[in-house]
Amino acid sequence: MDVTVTVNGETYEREVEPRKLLIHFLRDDLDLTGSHIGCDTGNCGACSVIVDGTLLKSCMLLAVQADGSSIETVEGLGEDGELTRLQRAFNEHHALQCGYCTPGMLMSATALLRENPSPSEDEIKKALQGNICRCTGYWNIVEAVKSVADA
Amino acid sequence: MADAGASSIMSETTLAPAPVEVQKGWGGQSVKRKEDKRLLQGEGVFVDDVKRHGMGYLHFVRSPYAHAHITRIDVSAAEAIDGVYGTLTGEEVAALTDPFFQISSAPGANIKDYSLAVGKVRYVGEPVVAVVAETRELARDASELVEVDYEPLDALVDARRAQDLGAPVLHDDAGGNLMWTGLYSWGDLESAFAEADRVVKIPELHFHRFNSTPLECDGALVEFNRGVGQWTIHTNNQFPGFAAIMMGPAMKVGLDKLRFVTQDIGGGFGNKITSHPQLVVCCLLARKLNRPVQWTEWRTDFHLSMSHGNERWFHDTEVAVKEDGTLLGFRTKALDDAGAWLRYEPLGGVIWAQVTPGMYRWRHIELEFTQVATNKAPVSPNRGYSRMQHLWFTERVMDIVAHELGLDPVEVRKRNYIRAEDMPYETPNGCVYDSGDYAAMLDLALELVGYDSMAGRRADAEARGKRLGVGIGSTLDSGTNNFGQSRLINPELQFSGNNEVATVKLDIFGEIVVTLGTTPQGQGHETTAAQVVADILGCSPDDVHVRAGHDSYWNSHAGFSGTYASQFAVTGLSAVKGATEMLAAEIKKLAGAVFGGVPEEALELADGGVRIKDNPDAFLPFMACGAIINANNAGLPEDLDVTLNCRYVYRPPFEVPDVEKKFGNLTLTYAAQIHVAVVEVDLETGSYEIVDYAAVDDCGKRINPQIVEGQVMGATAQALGAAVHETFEYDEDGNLLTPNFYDYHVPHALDMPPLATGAIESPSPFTPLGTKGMGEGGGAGIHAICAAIQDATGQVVTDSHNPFQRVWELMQR
Amino acid sequence: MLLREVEYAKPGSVAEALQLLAANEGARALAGGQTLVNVMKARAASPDMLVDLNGLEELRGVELAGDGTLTIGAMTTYTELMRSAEAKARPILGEVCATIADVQVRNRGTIGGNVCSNDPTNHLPPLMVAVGARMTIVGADGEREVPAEEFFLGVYLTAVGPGELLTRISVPAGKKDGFAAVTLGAEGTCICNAAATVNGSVRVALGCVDAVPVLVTADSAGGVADAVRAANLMPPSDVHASSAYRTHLAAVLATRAAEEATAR
Amino acid sequence: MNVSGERTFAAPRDTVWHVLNDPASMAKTMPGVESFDIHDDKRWTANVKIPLGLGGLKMKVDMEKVEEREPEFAKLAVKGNGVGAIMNMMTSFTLADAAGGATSMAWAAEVKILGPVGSMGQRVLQPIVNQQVQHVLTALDGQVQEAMGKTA
Repeated sequence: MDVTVTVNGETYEREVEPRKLLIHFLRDDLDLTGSHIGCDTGNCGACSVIVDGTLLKSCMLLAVQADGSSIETVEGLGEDGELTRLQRAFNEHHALQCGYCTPGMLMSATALLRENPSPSEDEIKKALQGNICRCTGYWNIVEAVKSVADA
Repeated sequence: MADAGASSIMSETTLAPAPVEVQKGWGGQSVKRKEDKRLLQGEGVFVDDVKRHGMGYLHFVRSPYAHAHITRIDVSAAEAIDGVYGTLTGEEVAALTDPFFQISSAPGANIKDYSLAVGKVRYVGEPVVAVVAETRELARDASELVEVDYEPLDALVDARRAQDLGAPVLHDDAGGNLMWTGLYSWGDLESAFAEADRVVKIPELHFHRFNSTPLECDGALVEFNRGVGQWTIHTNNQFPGFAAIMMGPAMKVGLDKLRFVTQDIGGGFGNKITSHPQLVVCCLLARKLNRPVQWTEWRTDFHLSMSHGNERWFHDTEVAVKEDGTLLGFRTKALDDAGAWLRYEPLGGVIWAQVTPGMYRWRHIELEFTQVATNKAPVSPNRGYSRMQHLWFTERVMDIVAHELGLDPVEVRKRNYIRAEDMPYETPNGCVYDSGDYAAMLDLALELVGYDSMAGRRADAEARGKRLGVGIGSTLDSGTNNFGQSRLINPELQFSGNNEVATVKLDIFGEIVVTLGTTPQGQGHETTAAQVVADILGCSPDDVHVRAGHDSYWNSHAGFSGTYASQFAVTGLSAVKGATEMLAAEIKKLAGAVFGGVPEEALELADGGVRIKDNPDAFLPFMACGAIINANNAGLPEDLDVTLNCRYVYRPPFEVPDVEKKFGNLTLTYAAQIHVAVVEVDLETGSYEIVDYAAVDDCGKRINPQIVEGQVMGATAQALGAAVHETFEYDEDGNLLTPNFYDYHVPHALDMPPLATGAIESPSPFTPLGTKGMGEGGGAGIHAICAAIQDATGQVVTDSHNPFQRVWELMQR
Repeated sequence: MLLREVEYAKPGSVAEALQLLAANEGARALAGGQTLVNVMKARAASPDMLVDLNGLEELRGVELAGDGTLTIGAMTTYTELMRSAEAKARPILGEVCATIADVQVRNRGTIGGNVCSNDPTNHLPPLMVAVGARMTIVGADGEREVPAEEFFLGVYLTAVGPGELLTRISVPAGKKDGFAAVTLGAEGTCICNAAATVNGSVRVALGCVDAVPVLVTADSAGGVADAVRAANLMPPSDVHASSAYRTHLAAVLATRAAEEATAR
Repeated sequence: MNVSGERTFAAPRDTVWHVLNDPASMAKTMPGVESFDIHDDKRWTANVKIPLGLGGLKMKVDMEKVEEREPEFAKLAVKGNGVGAIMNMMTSFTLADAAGGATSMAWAAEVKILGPVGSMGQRVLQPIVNQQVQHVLTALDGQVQEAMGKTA
């Protein structure tokens, strides 16, 4: 089937099998390998992307279901290669180690901050509940997000 | 587990460092990581990101049986599909390769381990056939058409039954399920029991099966260069040096035919050391099909088949103690469940001995170690490898003794801890603890959880129908192996010592380029290496380009290169230091000549160049140095022996251990962590929350405190997950009941308790930078939770895994 | 990952969806897909055709009638329900939804999908039974309404038959509700749960103790534990909990849910 | 997992025995049977689609009568092969005369399910198995009554 999507402002048209998951479509067909795969049960959130303004796990969506939608991935964060405040905060607070969960973590935190610019610590944890990190224990990630929350 | 309170999530407390020379400069600063930018922008290159024209995707047909004969394999239907490139079966593997070299002495030495099941399957999920096709989906479709007939056999799931008469036997070649056994005995245990006031007996303790489940699973993209007969293996294997010596002989090729390339690795924790069987399959298929072969392991595949941590039982433990809680010695029988294959085992049978007495001064110890095979996934190193199991045992003994004698666990520990003034301390088996002050660490940890206020908090919890418990977990992180310890397992082995390599060069435009032999998985090697280089060359870490990842073509690897066993801060950074000091000397030698015979001691490196100390105007920037040597060298003195491209191999000072006495120094450094956990148990349900937590670390000189703290935090989180929820449980038929993140619950953000971290620095007298390897000490969390639950319930805790049901059952006693 | 081949159809109306489902024996409705797609990844199930309901606005939204009855469209997501002003009329609904899985799943997963999958670990089946919800099912022969007690038939099996769709769920007015669960980690996989509602007597529905929610009633919260014991539950054992532990939890959680409901 | 129970049929023992040992009528008792081949009086094969709400689970089921003591006892080995699932079941039943010309059947089955479906956990599988068993027993009742009708 034909699928047309806009990813980070760029429009792509591809022919895909209906069974192809959005995450495979992004990584294998569009070569946007920033979004990752860490499980096969929808638990880990490494594949989290924002579809038409809504944070989703792209491993539980078929590519054909995204037809006509506008998708934001980690590659789209920041302008002309610069880091966003949130990305800089991750660096400042050592909120990443291996970096594999980081793209999904950033998308979840970005979605949170759009809706709630000044989240409490518990709100931050709740917003990151769908993203597994095995390196950091989350403490520094929560600190990083807190540091960019408007006072 | 509990939410963090409203209070600050972390409080960093640092005691004054021990009075020793502390290096000035970049080392010791929390320099922000150089590797972060690409990872934050989704520009990291992980193994599944690597693509090649015409590559085929590999999918494994896996065994649904825990134990069965393979009576027939038919791949014709799969190969008939359009877009299927080919298959590989165990029969072909057996014809094309030799079995993997076995580390074990007999009987384990006799098993025949190939990269695909040959004739028999021995655990659910074992690779039986590999199928390669044009797309990932098609490869899996085709694998469903591979017909395999099995003749099921009884499964052996409980290691305690492995040596029973009539137990199912996994490896006929070994004549039974016993893989390796050895008796370790030091001191004079009988005199200890004679001197003891009490002998505390512990019939059985059990350390459960789990692993660190790195978020990225294993994978590879393998290209075969037919012309030169060489494979390029893009993989996230974290110990290519080990993979190479396993793969080369099996594939009957020289190691230079196996080029390992890695950039970013999505976590390892030891779990990515033993992917060599899958890599061999990829190599054979890349050659057979004459096209690049891509393999990505999915989460369920990983849980079913890869790198479980060693499950271990401790039986018939007897502890010789004085009434006042002084421990004299212990005797125990350790039974280790290796799973179906010895992929890194039976090294676990000696690795524990690096920390034989734990943190305590008892001198009389006897441990009979037995490792058996079972119909479960093969075990392999997992963060804290084999020491974690043993340290959990010594910590359980502390708390059970305290319980039996009615003493305070804090007092019992302080009475028995090896003291700061005893350092360096030689253990009963000849290991040398380099430095540390365990009692001071415990005091700090207790202070961080407000130990003095516990009485009031206990009462408050009671009022809410909860029971509060406090538990201590002390742990050692022995780093930088002496591989000579492998001879205690198998005297025939010709391994000893350790080594690591770095190269540092000044390029034509003065660029400082560093290559490492390691395969970092998030430990920030690019950053800490740059800090060390910057201090020696008198420049900024920003001026230092450390190549990302690993490539065996950089010629910056040695036999033990890799990232494992808490050693980079010692082996890796010492190699960097050595190479950089060579380069610094060469720069001075060159400048001396350029300045017309100025002696080296009159020169200094600073501001990105070299200058004459008492004549700052005489300054030669690195760019000029690089240009002169590389591109403008006419007229240089003939005898000027300078390349500005320096390779250094760091070799720790080790002796070969005494195989007869099983005595000698097995590791170079001993970082320590002491954790204190405060839990609240729901008396009705047995569910509990960790309401307070402190982790204190001492890893000697910290090159980058923020990175060190990150390691402490991550290891702690993994330990808490393992203590409460994470477990690889099998049913009686050998089916894994926790094959994915739905039933294998790893901690999520809401599970994390409030954490206070603290650090003290006791620099190692044995390492060039005063550093100690660290990162594996977090197992302390498991010990601390067990102790806290024992304190809360008043019942002796005998298992390392304490899900709510087990705690509820404890309270039913 | 890597699903088996499947056809995909995106109907523009419920009528069209019903035709597709009726015309293809192997067709299955795709709601949020937060369960179904994962089962398809394991290839434990592989429908021949997915009929994607996500285009059907008529199945979305929450309405509040004058008598306080809530009508929830089957394709309403957890997040939409949590944010719905109308849904506040029965606060427990939003409160429980807020503890299901995580933000991403709540943004896509639907109320209808949750009850139709009827995985024993789901929170909504017992909740729907406790609050006395009624499910509206539409098929070739028109609409029928099934009370929640009769809706859940087995694991992954409900009263929604082949060629039928759940269109909406109506929940009567009420406020005195409670919910209690023991999960694997905070808001993780459910080990046992209980939903209670007080309306004169106490109704408690227990989850994760059988293929379908088990309903017990008592005069007061104090009598709930005995009522649960009298139900002679024989819960399944699994890696997380033995039958005995689940039986014990059922009584404790039922009481806690009932107490919460009574206290409102 | 093990399931067992007892059931009484309002029919004489030989009628029940006949039904239980007639592949054709057994086929009618099994859930979602799509096709059925009888190899001999001891071995038969069925292609079934076990109805799960998430989409049926296709399986090729081979049955073999491994023990038989007419008219009271029989034991069947059942082996189901499906993609993502392997089912091994050993089931047996014992018939005895009950009051009023009825027949009581004590039955037991040991079921093992392997593969991804198995990994879905007993929490899910045990209820499914129980439910399928009930389905079979009810259908069996129907078959017995039908046989009674024929003989009447």
